[in-house]
Amino acid sequence: MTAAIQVNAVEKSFGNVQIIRDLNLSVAKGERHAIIGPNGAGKSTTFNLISGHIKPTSGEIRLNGEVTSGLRPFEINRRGLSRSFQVTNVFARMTVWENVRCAVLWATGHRYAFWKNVDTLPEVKQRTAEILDEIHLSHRRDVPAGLLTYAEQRELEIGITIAGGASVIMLDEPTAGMSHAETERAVALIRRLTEGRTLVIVEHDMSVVFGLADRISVLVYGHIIASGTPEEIRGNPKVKEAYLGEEVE
Amino acid sequence: MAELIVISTLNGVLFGMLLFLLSSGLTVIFSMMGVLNFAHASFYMLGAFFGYQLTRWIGFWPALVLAPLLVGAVGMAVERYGLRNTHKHGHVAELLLTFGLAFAIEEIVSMIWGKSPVDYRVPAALDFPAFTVFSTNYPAYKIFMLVVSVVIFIALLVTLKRTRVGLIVQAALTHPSMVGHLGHNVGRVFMLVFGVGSALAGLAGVIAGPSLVTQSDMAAFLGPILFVVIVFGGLGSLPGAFIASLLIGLIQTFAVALNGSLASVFGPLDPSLGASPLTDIWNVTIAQIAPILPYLLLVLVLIFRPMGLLGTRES
Amino acid sequence: MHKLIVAAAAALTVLGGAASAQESIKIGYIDPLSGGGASVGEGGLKTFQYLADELNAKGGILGHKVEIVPLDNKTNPQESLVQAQKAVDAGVRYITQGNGSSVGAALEDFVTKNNSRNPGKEVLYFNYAAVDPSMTNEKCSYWHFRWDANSDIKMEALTNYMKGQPTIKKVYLINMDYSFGQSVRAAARKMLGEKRPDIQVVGDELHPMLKVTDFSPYIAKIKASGADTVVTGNWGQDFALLLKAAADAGLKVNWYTYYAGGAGGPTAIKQTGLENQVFQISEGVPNSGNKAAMDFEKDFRAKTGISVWYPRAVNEMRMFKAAAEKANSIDPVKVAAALEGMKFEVFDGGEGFIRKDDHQFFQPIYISSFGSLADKAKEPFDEENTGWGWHIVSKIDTEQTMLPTTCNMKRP
Amino acid sequence: MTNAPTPSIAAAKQEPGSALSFYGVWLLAAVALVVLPMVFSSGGSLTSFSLIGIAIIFALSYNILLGQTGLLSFGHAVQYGLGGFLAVHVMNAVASHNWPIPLPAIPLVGGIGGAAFAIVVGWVMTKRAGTVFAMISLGIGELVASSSLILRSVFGGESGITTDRTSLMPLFGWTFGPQIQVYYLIAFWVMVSAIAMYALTRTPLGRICNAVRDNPERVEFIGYDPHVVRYFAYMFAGFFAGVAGGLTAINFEIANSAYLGATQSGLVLFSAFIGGTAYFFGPILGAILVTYLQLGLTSVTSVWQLYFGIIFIGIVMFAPGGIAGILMKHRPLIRAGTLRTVIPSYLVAAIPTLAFALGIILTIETVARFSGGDPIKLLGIPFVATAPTTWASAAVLFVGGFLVARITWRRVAEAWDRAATVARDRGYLA
Repeated sequence: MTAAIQVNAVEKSFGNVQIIRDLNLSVAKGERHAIIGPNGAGKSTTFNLISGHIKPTSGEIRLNGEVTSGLRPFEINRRGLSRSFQVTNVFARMTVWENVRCAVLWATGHRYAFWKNVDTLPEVKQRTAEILDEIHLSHRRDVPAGLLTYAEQRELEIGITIAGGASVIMLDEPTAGMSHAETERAVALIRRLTEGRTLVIVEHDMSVVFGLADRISVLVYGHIIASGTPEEIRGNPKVKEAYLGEEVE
Repeated sequence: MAELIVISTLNGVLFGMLLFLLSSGLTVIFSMMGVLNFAHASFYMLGAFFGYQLTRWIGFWPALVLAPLLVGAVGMAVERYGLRNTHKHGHVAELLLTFGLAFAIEEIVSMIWGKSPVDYRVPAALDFPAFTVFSTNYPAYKIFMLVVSVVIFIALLVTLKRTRVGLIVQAALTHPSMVGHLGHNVGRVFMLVFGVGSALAGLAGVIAGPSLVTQSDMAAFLGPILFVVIVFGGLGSLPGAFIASLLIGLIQTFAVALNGSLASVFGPLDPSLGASPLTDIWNVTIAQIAPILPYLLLVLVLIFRPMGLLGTRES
Repeated sequence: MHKLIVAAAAALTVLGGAASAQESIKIGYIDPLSGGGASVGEGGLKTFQYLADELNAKGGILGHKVEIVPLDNKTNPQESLVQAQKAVDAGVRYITQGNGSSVGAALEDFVTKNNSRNPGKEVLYFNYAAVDPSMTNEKCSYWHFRWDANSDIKMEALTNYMKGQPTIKKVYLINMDYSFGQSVRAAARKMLGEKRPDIQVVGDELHPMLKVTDFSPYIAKIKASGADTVVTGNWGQDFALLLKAAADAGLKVNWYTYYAGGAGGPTAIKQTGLENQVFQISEGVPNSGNKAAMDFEKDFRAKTGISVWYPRAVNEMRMFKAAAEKANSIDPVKVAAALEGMKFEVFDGGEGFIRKDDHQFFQPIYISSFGSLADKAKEPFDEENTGWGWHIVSKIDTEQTMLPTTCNMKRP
Repeated sequence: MTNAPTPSIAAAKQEPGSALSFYGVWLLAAVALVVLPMVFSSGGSLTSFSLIGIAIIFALSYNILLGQTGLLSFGHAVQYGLGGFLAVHVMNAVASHNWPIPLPAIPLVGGIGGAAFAIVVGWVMTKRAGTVFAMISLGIGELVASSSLILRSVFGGESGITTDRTSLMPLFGWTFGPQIQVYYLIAFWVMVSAIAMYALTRTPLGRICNAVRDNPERVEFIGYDPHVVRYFAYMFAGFFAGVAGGLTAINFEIANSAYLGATQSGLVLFSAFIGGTAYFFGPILGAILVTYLQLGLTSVTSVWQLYFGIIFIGIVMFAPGGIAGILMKHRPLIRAGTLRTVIPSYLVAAIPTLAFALGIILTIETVARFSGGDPIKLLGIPFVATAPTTWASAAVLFVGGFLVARITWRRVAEAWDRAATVARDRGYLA
C-alpha cells in the first residue's frame, strides 16, 4: 500500500543556511501522525515543503504515490492535501459562512464558474452548513472573520482546512495560544473531523500529541531523528538527548 | 560619430543625475515608510517656486538652503496631520492621500504664482560655459547640478549605512514591523524621514527650476518618470535608484541620437499597402519613441524581475 | 461631507439655471482654463472679454449685448464636447475655440452634426487658432469659420520669405509629434523643395509632445547636422526647453517659429539671449506701425496686463458684428451666409477676406524677429517685461498666402 | 489590501422578506432611469445623466478590480479607451457596409475590445498583486496612451476617429440622433451591466475574488490559483470598462487618445474610492458625485481641481470606506432602533461644520480671485475678494467653525458609542 505522504531525502537551504537535511518521512493512509521537535527544528518548513508553499532544494515528495515536489500549493491541494496555518490565516473581511464556503467551492467542482449563483448551489450550501455545525460556529455565520475571538478564528481555520474534503489534513499547531478547556474542545474536534483521513499535526502541547497521534516523528535541526509509536518515542534515547540536552550523557 | 557618442554620454549622465536628484527623496521615503508618495513631484514643484520666490527676495544661495527646509517642513506637516492618521487604513489609503495632495498642491501653486512660467534664472555666478566639447558648450550650472546629485548620493549612502537613524531605516527596509517593536519613536522617525525626503525633492526643485521651466504643471510633467526610476532601480534601493537614473538618462539620450526605423533598416514598405498599423510601426524612428522607452522598460522589468534591479522586496 | 453637499448644491443651481436675459448674444469660449494649457486659455479669455466690452461700449451687435461664456475644456476633446453641449443646452449659438487642433476637429464635427439634427438651433463655430489644414480641406464644414491662417498658409508665407534669403542653406526641422507638427514638417519639405531646391533639409525630427524634459540630445543632433536654420512649430514648454538647451550648448542658428510669441516664449528667448535670431510668423505684430492697432494694443495692455496675442480674435469679433449687421440678424444661419466671401480691413491694416470655398480667412502675414527695441517711440511694446519686442522683418501680402483647397463644402 | 474588518457585500439575503426588498431596489433603479429624463427634461440634464450613466458602468467595472479583488490599477482607462476605439471603428464599418447591426449592440463590441486587450496583456500583468500590479498598470497605461499617438492609422492621432451614430440602421424608428434616445440606450446598458456585475459578485468566481483580495496566500491552499482569479477579474473589469468606452464613443461620436490617458484612469479611481469600494453600490454613488462635480464645479470655480483634491483627501482621511461606508455604518443602528439617539448630535454638528466648510470655500475663492474675477457668491451673499470684510468673514468662519465643529464632533462620537453599545447588546453589531 502506498503511503499518504512519502518524503525522500529532501533538503532545503535558504542562501547558505541549510534548514532541512536529508529529511525522510512516511505517513500511512489513515494514520494520525504528529511531528514534534524543539523550536527552530524546521517543523513549519517541513509543512511548507509538503504543502508546496516552498520548493525543496533537492529530494522528492509524494502524495498518495504521486510526485508533488515542485507543484504549486493549489495543485497539491487539488490532489487531496489541505493544511492549516500556525498564525491564523482566514479571509478577514468575509463572513464566517463565506470563509468556509470558499473552501468548499473547488472540491464541489464549481471552480472559476461565473455563470452560477453561489447562493443556490445545494451541495455547497449543505456542505458549508455541515462544516459550520461541526466547528460550532453556526451561530456566528454572518460575522466577519476578522471580528471573531482568537479561539473562534482557530476553529474557523480548521474548518477551512477540512472543508474541501481533502484526504490528507495537515494542522500546524492548532491549539497554540488556547486555554486548557479550549484545547480539549479543539482536540475532540480534530479527532472527530479527521476520522477516516490522514492527519499530520505539528504541536507543542505534548498531552495533545500523545493523546492524538498514532505515530510521532521527532525533528531536530532539519532532520528526523526518530519515528514511531508514542511508546517507542517515549523510550528513544536520541529523543531524550535532543529534548533534555547534555543531562542524558 | 565619436562626437555624437561623447556628447550623448555627457548629456545622458547630466539628465540621469537630475532624475536621481528627484528620485532620491522618493526612494528614502519609500524605503522607510513603504509609501509611494504620489505628491513627491509636487514637493519638487514647491521647491522650485519657493526657490524662485526666495531668490527674488534674498538671492539664490540663501534660497538654496532655505527653500528645501521649507518644503521639508511642509512634508513633515503632511506626515504628521495626514499620513499618520491614514496609516491604519493601509498603504493604499496612504498612496491615495498623496494622490489627492498632488491635485491640491498644483492648484494652490497656480493660485499663488499663476499658470504661466515664472522667470526663474540661473544665478549669475554660475551662468557661464564650464567647458566645450566638440564646440558644444556645457554650462557651469549643469555641472553644479551634477555635483550636487553626487554629493547627495554619497551623503545619503553614508547616512543610511553609518548612522543610527540610517540603521533604523535599513532595518525598516527588511523588517518593517520589527522597528516599532524595538521601541523606537517610530512616529517621530517617520515624520523626520518624510521631511528629509520632501526636502530632497525641494532641493531638486530649487536646482532644476532655472534649468527647466518653472510652471504650475511641472509636477505632472515629471511625476510618472520618477516612479519608473525607483521601480526600475528596485523599490527602496538608493544605489538602485542611482543606477536606474543613469541608465534611463543614457537610454533616452542615445535613443534620441539614433535615427533608425524599420524602414531605414529594411527599406520602405510598398506604398500600395496603404496606411496601416504596420506602416506606422515601420516608419517610426527610435528617436520618436525615446520618451516612452522608460515605460516599456518599467513594464518589462516588473514582468521579469519584479523587485527591480537592486530591490530586495516586491511590494 | 457637508462640503460635498454645498458644492453639489452650488453645481445644481448652475446646471439648472439656463434662464437668462433674452437679448444678449452668448459666445461660448471653449478653451483650457485649468491644467497645463490654462495660461494660454486665460490669455484668450481676457482677449475675448475685452473685445466683448469694446463691442458693448458701442451698443453691442444690433442692440444685443455680447456676453462671453467661459467653458473649461482642459484641452481635452471629449471634455470640449461636454462643454459645447452644455453651452448649446443653455442657449449658446456661437462658440469660439482655438487651442488644439484635436479639440477643433471634434468641435467642427460637433457643430456639423448638431446643425443637421437640430434645425432651427444651429450653432456656429468661430475658430481663432486651431490651424490643422484638414479643417478647411477634407474635413471642412459650412458651420466653421477660421480666422487664423492654417499651418500650410503660414508655411507658404514663410517659404515665400525664405525664398529671398540666400544665406539659408541648411535647414533643420524639429516638431512635436502630432498632426500640427507633422503638417508643418510636410509643408516645409514640399514648399522648400519647390521654391528653393538648393536648400538642404539636413534633419527632420519629430519628438513626442510635452514629454521631453531635456532637449540637449536634440540640440546635439542639430549641431552635428551643420544646420544654419531651424524651422519649428513647437510651442509652450517644448519651445522654451528647446531654446534653453540651444542657448546652453551655444548653438548659433536662426529659428523660424510659429509660436515663439506664445505665453512664456519671449521670456525664454530673453533668458537665452538669442537676440534677433528667433523669427515668428503671425498675422499681426504689436509694433506694426498701424496707429489704430497700436492704440488698441496700448489700451489692451493697460486693461488686461497681457499683449495682444490674437489680432485674429479682433478680426473675428469685429467681422461677426459686421456680418450680423449685414444680415440684419443674429441668427447663426443668416450670419454664416453673410460671412461667406466677406471682405474686411484687418487689425494691422490691409484687406482680408473669407474664402467662400472653405471658410478660411486670408490676410497679410508678417515675419518678425525678437530683440531689443532701438526706437522706443516707433516700437513701444516689449513682451512679458523682458524689454525686448517684435520688429517686423517682412510683410507677406494676402495674395502671397493663397493656397488651393480640397474642400467640398456641403451647404444647407 | 486593507485589513479593516468591514463586512463585505450584503449578507442580507438570509433574512426573511429581504428578497422582496432586494428586487425592489433594482426595480426602483430601473424606474428611476426611465422617469428621470421626464422630470428633468432640459438638454443640460440629459447630457449630465448620459455621462453619469457611463461613469457608473466604468466605476463599477473598476471596482471589480479594487473593491472585489484588491487590485489597485492606475491604467483602467486603457480598456475603456480601446473599447471606445473598437466601437467607433465597428460603427464606421457597419455604416459603410450597411450591415444589419443596430446601434444598441455596439457597446457589446466595446466590451469585447476591452476584454480582448485584457486577455492579451492580463496574464503577465496579474502575476502579482499589490504595488507591482499598480506600477505595471501605470506603465501599460502610459505605453498605450503614447503608442496611440504613434499608430495613427488606428487611433487617428490626437484628433481621434469620428463616427456618426445615426448612420447605423434605425431600431423601431429610433435613429439615435436626439440625446434622449442616446440616454435611453445608455440607461439600458447601465441596467444590464449593473445587474451583470452584481450577479458576478454572487458567483463562485466573485466570491473567490474576495478571498484573493483578503488573503491570496490562503487561497492557494483551498485549491485556487490566485493568478487565474486575478486574470479573470481583470478580464471582466476590462469587458465592462470596454462597454463604458463603447457608450462614450456613441455619446460623443468620437474616440481619441484622451480616452486612454491618465486623467481618465485617475477619475475612475476617484469615483470608486469616494463612493466606497467595500460595497457594490459605492462606486455608483461615487460616479454620480464625481461626474456631477466635474460638470458643475468647473462652471462655478476656476480652482475646481483644488476642491477635488480636498474632498479626496478628506474622504481618505476621515471616511476611508467612502460614502457607502458612512451610510452602511448606520445600518446596524437603524436595525437596533438607536439611530434617533445619534441624529440630534448630527444636527448640532452640522451647523459649525457647514460654517467651517464655507470658511474654507471663502478662503480659497478669496485667494483665487484676489487678482481679479467675479465676486464670490456664497448662499446668495456676494463677497468681494479684495474687501477686508470678506477676509474677516472667512477667518471667522474658518477658525470659529473649526473650533466649534471639533467639539460637536466629539459629541457625535460619544453619542455614536452609546448607540453602538446598545446595538451590540441587541445583537445587531458584532
